[in-house]
Order: sequence, then C-alpha cells, then structure tokens
Amino acid sequence: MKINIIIFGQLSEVLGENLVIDNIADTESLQQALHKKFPELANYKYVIAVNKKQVTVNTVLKEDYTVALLPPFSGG
Amino acid sequence: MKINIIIFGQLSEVLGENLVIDNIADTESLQQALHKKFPELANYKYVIAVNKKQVTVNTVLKEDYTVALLPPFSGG
Amino acid sequence: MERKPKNIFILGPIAASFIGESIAKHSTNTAIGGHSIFLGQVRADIINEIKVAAIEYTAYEEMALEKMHEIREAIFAKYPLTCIHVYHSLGKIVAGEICLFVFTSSAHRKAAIDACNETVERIKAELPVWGKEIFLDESIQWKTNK
Amino acid sequence: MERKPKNIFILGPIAASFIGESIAKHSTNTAIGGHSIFLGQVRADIINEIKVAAIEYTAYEEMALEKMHEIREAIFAKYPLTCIHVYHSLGKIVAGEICLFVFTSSAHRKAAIDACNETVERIKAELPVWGKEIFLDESIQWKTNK
Repeated sequence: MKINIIIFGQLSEVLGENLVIDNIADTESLQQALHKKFPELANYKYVIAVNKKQVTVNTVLKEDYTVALLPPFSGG
Repeated sequence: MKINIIIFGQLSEVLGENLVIDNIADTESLQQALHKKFPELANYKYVIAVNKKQVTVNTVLKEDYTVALLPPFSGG
Repeated sequence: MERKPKNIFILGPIAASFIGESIAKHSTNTAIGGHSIFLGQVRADIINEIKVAAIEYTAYEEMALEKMHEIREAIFAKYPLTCIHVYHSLGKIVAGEICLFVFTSSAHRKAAIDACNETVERIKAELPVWGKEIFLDESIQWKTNK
Repeated sequence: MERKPKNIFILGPIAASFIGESIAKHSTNTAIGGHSIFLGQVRADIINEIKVAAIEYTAYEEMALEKMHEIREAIFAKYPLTCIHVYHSLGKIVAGEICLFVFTSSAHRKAAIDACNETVERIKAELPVWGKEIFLDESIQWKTNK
C-alpha cells in the first residue's frame, strides 16, 4: 500500500517536498515512522491533512491516499 | 447688530439658503424669532452652529457672527 | 506632527481609477502591512415603488473640513496609522457611482481596519453633509442616515 | 445558490490597477450601498537589523481552494452580501507590493465591513499558505502569523 506524502513550508527543507511510504496503516504510524527517520521533525509544529482535509485524530490510510504535512500557516 | 444665517438641507426649502437678522442677542432669541416668522420650522429637527461650531446651550451672538441651521446629517 | 485641514470634497463621483491610483501611491511606504478601504456607493433604493436614480450631496464645507480635521486628529491619536485619506462627493451622484472613499493604512491590519470603521461612522454622524434622493420620476426625498 | 470553488491565486503581486478595475465592475450592481476592502502589503520589517526585501508565498493550492470555498459559503450564509472577491499572491512579492485583496459588498455597510474582517481573519488562520521572508542579505526566515 503506497501513501503519497507532500510537505510544505519550512518542513520541506527538512523532509523534501515529496515522500512515498509503503505499508503504513494510519496517520499515527506514519508520524512515528517519519519521526524515526527524521529526528529533527521533533523541532517543528505541524498539522496533518489527509486528502486535503485536516485531521486531528488518528486516521486510517488507504492505497493512493495523499497525506500533507502542514507547518503553521502564514498567508496574507 | 447683523447676524448672518445660513440654512442647509431640507430646511433651505423652508427658509431659503440665507437670512440676515438684526438685533438678536443670542441663539435662543434667534430661534424664537425664526419660529415666529416660519411656523413650519416646528416640523423640522435641526441643530445650530455658531461660527462653524455646533452649540447645545444658549449662546450670545455678536456682530457678523454666522449662525448655521443644520438638519440631521446624511452624508456618506 | 500638526496636520493641516485637507479638502475632502470632490465634485461628482469618485472614479474607481482614482482609488486604484491612490492605492498605488502607497507602494513606496514599505512600513505599511495592511490597508482598509470603505467605499460608499449610491444605492438604487426603491421607496414607495419608485427607484432612486441619484443622490445630490451638499455640505457646509468650511464646517465639514474643520470637523473632518478634528476626526482625523482623534483617529491618528487613537490608532498607530501611517495615513488616512478621505474623499466625499458633492453634487449629483447617480446610482452605482461611488460617493465616499475612506482609506487607512498601518503596519498591522487591526489598526487600519478599526480606524477605517470608526472614521466612516464619525463621518456619517458628524459631518454636515446632506443627501437628497432624486427618484426616477424626478420626485425628491431627503436621505436619512441610520 | 451553489457556488463553485474559484481560483484565488495570482502569480506575483496584485496590481493596484486590477483593484481599481475590480471596483469599477460593481457600478452596474445598484443594490450595493457599501464596499469593504482589505489589502495586505508586504512590509519591510527589520529583524535582527536586516530588512525584509520580499516574501515568497507558496500554498497547498487544492486544499486552500477547497477551504476558501468553505469560508466563502459560511460568510455568505452569515451576512447579507452581494459578493465576495478574494485574491492571494503566490511567488516572490517585494516589499511595498500587495499580496492579499479581500473585497466584500452589500446593501448596507455593516455587513460588508464585518464580512471583510471575518474573511481576512479566516484566510490568515485557515488557508494552507506559507510566506518565506527574504532579507536584503538573502538570508531567509519563515513568516509567522499573529
């Protein structure tokens, strides 16, 4: 199962702009995997969106879902 | 003693745009004289300005003072 | 800083292009972070089944400019602004045209927004300006502000 | 009335003339009595003694447009408006240029003003857009919204 991850703002300087991760069941597992691979991530605030909707609870991921990592917004 | 009176808005349709009145000691006397001469004035709301400043208490008038009769403002 | 009374009256409507040019002039002031603008537009109200075609504005100009100066000073004292611009039409303004332009700028948006709103409210309540609504059938009625 | 998501993003700064033209288009809608406009302008902040030369904006565009659609619908439901227009810049916007344009119109001023303010607050808080401050010495810092 392939999950596309897109990364924005200052976080893209740490993780790059895109990642593809296999065999991840849900957003919590995804975060654990990312924090393991990129320990610097602990220094950043961010929220997660799944298929363009922000999620605040652990969310099941399915084939070809898109997960976005969004640091604090600063538009306008 | 000559007092210039300028009249604005809907009131100018009743009194004309300018009046000159002699021998008027203060704004209260002026209003009495005007209401006597133009009884329709009783149907209008207005405030008085003396030399471009709105007055809310009886105000002494002097030679060449300008009194303005101002119906409710409706700018903007 | 002492500011001199400025003329705010424009004979006829306020052109949208004038507003655009006024905005453009502020690009050299790079201390500004936000602009707030209010525009009053003559509305084709329907009163007793007849449509308003235009509003004809008159003012006690000398008094209005003194009062506007006082309002401007009070707003500058209350809010950290870089500038305030105010223009009000005189004469006949047809429905759809702009008759009031209030423009405030500041480093951060809140001051500009609050100052713009307060300036508009004070203009409507305190400036000796009168609008006469002219209907399509040429009848008239003096406007009243809420 | 169902409204479709509109694109709000403009590559580069928002021209003052575009704002003027946008205002001019509203003269045919004679039900309008008031317009409220907010403009965000890139400020040459000085941080650690170095001046901001520009802000480079990026966005998660698809998500931002869906969110903006949701905000627009909520604002229309809450206030009696005739229209809302929103434009946000992407790419590098130099100090003094305009990067945000929010424009609301209604029959009476209060709805336009309140709707404009609320739309600006929601845009700043809820749209996935990021600004990277580029300093005169070419160092960078990610912008944070208050």
